[in-house]
Amino acid sequence: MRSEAVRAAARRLLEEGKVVRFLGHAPGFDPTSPFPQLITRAEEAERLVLDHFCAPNLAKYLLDYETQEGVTAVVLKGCDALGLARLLADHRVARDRVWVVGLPCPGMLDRDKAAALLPGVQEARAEGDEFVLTGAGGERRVAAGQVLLDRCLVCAVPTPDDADELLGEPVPGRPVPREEDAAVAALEAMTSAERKAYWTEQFSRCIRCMACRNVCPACNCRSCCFDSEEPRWLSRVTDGPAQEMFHFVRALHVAGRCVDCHECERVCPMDIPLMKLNHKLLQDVEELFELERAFVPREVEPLGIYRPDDPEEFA
Amino acid sequence: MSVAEREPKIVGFLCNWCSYAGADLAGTSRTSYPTSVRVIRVPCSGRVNPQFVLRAFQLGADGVLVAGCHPGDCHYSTGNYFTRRRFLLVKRFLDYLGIDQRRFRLRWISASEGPKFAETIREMTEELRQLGPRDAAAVEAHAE
Amino acid sequence: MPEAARQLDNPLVPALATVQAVRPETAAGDVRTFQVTLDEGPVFPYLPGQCAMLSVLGVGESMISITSSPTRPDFLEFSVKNAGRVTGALHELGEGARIGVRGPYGNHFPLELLRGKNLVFVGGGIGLAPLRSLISYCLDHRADYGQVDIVYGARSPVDLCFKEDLFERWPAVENTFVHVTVDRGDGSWQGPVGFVPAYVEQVAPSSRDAVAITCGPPIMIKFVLAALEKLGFTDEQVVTTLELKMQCGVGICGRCNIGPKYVCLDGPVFTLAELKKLPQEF
Amino acid sequence: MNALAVEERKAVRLADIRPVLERLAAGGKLVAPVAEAGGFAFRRVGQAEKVRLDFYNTAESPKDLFFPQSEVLFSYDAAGIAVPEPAGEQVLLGIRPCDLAALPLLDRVFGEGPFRDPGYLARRERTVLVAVACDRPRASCFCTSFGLSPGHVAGADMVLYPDEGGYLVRAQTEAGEALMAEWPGEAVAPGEAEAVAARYRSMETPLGRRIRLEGVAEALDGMFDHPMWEQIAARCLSCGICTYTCPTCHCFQLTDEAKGEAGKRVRCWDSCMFPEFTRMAGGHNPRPDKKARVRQRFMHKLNYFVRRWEEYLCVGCGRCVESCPVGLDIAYVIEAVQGVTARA
Repeated sequence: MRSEAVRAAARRLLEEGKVVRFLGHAPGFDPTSPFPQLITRAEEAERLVLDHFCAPNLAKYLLDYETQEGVTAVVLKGCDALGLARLLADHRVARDRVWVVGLPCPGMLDRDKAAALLPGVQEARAEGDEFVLTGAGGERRVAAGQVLLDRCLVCAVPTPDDADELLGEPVPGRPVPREEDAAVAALEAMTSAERKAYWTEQFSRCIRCMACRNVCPACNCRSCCFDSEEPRWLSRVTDGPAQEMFHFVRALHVAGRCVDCHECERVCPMDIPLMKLNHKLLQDVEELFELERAFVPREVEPLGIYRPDDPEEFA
Repeated sequence: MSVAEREPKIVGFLCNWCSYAGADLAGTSRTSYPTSVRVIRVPCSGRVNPQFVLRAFQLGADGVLVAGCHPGDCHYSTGNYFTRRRFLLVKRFLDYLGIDQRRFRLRWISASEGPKFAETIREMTEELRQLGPRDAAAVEAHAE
Repeated sequence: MPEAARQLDNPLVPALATVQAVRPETAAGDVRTFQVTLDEGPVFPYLPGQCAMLSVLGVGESMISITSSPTRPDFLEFSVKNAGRVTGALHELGEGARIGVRGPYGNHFPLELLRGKNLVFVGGGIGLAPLRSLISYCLDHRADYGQVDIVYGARSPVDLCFKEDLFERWPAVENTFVHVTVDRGDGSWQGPVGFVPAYVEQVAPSSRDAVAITCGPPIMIKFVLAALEKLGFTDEQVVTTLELKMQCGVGICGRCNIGPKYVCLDGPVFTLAELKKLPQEF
Repeated sequence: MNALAVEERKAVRLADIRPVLERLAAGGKLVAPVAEAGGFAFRRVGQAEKVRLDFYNTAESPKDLFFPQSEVLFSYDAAGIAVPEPAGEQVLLGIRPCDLAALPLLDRVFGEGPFRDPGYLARRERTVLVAVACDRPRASCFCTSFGLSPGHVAGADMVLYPDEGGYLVRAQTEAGEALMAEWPGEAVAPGEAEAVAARYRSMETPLGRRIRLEGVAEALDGMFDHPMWEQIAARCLSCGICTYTCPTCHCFQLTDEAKGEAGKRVRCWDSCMFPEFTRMAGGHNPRPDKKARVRQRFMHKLNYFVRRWEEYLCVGCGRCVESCPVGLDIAYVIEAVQGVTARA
């Protein structure tokens, strides 16, 4: 898709000495599973790719270089850029130490969906509102809606607004009704006992691998309460109350700070619908505190301020 | 002991300046209230991180009370406004996860409101007794 | 499939034990020695250098070196520095307290290598604890060894451990010399002041027919090894013990390996020659 | 023990496997693959219709059935210590060749070292293993690199071979034969059963992904300080997906859960990928960065374990490859090692 463009950008930036390292994507064991790739020399640029399977958000890797010299270039999609904005707002990354190579993103494909539509899929190209999948099983033309990641179906900010350079023309957002609000509403329509049963079942699958936390741009604390030995907030025991505590507290810790990037849900190996937790909190923050839905981190966090006339429900 | 007879356990996070003094007043004025509450004194209700509440539930509390000065009366001027914001979310989120909202309360109790403290504990205890243990199966397993 | 598992005891389950006595070891109060007996049966057989897992039930376990000597088999002694969750909880315990013990774990000091040799012990801080087991053992078999030099240091006089041994018991044994230093003195300290590595060079024990055994904080060990090398000790003549985080004690849980060697199984005692063959990851 | 060769064991053909599944499920001891949000998982099943034999490899390996993620080692109170009763019997249906090959590796760890784990051994002993020959390998699979194959079923009590729209079922042990005793189905001649088994043994994984393992452990002896680790680790998220989904990883933590005077000690999975895994009480951490931790994981699997047990601690199931959110792929690491030796 934009592989040549990203290689050219990496070569140029590294040759000119504008940056000392470049974070992009490289082909994985199969082309639908690229991995994050760090390069430091212009001649390594050949390794990079940028295609419709480059879903991983590279923003959080910037924390690995916070104490190292030099500017880091990073390839960011619109959603990834929100992650960077989060890190900037939290003062974890300095803007002048990052060079953002922005990708106006036409949407990333869900490799499971793609593989279900065309077993052995190796490549995808966009044609209008469709994607053409090719692979060992031949070629198949599918509607974008069938194969994009869920998050891309409702993406409002496909183009990073804070990029130092863009790989292509800006892409407009998709004005799609917010299906996740409906998902939250469906849960709210259940009885309390049904919700309890629903979440107990979901959380029971959790293996506590911490991938959701580790990939989350809002979970950027230098040390995390879940790792603390003294006091020990949470042991590794995976019984019901511990799972509930883990997911409740993690969601609450990013309440008002979640950038809606869906990375937690993408990385979860057990497919726990984590965004249903985050979306509930996003909605409540907006309704309770009369805030507009924001797609970039706010200057002051919703839970870092108050209004004397906030709703009074406690007597 | 059967589940029905079990005295509910409430963990109460009380702010040092108002609610703890209120609880103290209830004691010194010999107002009687159930012995179901275990009090943890905090400098301000704003100190109460939601994870304290969840940790209490995880360790087997049937109900959690957070109590602080009335909005506008905070010893630190504004701490309890933050508390209110935070727990508006927590309250809804508890419900969203299917944890009965009646198991959690945030109350504004001033130093002079000893009777209100006693009444809060009475009310909560009664309600929790009717609700039964948070997770009956888990309680039984623990009792074994 | 291996034979019937039913009859096996789980080695991860500790035996109950009782604290018979607690002795504050340092004037600073951060090290205590616990004298322990098992509730059922006699103390398990062990050799100097081995460790055991101590449990404070409800808090957790910690691997502690055995500081008593197998030549005195009535009880086990553990000297514990208050450094974390479990050791902090141990410090809260008094006489009669119930704890759990499992072990012994790890290898032991190479007694065959030491027999007939002059011995140079170099210890720092709580690092004297495992050495104390070996020193007591050797002094209880005094005829088997040549001259014994014990070089020991602590940060300050209030941090000195095992003062009764250092100043009364050990110097009273024939051909046994104790040299004590502190990093910083205080008003009452009359002895030498200086770091252990420099003091070892000053004491200058002969490397002829000698083996040096050292234990202490990693940074001290590093410089002591250099000092010993200057004094002519070869890598085979230097023995040290390592400490890494351990949970199982039986080479499975995955924490304490240095390359393919597990400190809890193949260690904690290594000669310098053995250590140099391992990846430098400890 | 009646030591019949596998060739002489009973084999039958089942055109319809449902009645057998129903019988097993009714016994209350059946663990089998079921469909869950986004994938498959081994779960205890009460209703036969939930069993999905058309599954592809589960997100989690079945090691949890033998080495549970959280296992109470003992409970204690004022009276003393009590060890829980050993586990009851179970029938694990649907275990794949890769996961089956992982069990002997865990047997070594938990049963053949200085430490013998009675809980693990009891669960192993009381589990009847009904393997299914693998007719749905995924793109990430590379079991053939480890000398396995979709038909490598050593260690199973009984094997289901998908064949001719139904199953050819073959007992491999006495326990398997006992379980099969009352099953319907027409008996199959030994030669026919062996032919089907041989066909599966010779199958390749779909991408034909085959990694050369010769010399990898030896090469790694000298690669502890190789710059390769820095490169590989740069993309690691420090999460535990790879180790938790792995059928062979077995690191654990012991943790105490106290409630007043009583409590329990629980053994929980832990992961060498977590930063605090080796951090000591005083703060010293011998594996302080991603490089050290990533290196530990791969060195353990490809070198340290080989040095101790003369086998690789990997069976090519592909789970870590499939689930790693950033494509940190053990096969890629093996190829990188081979690349280094080729250049040298």
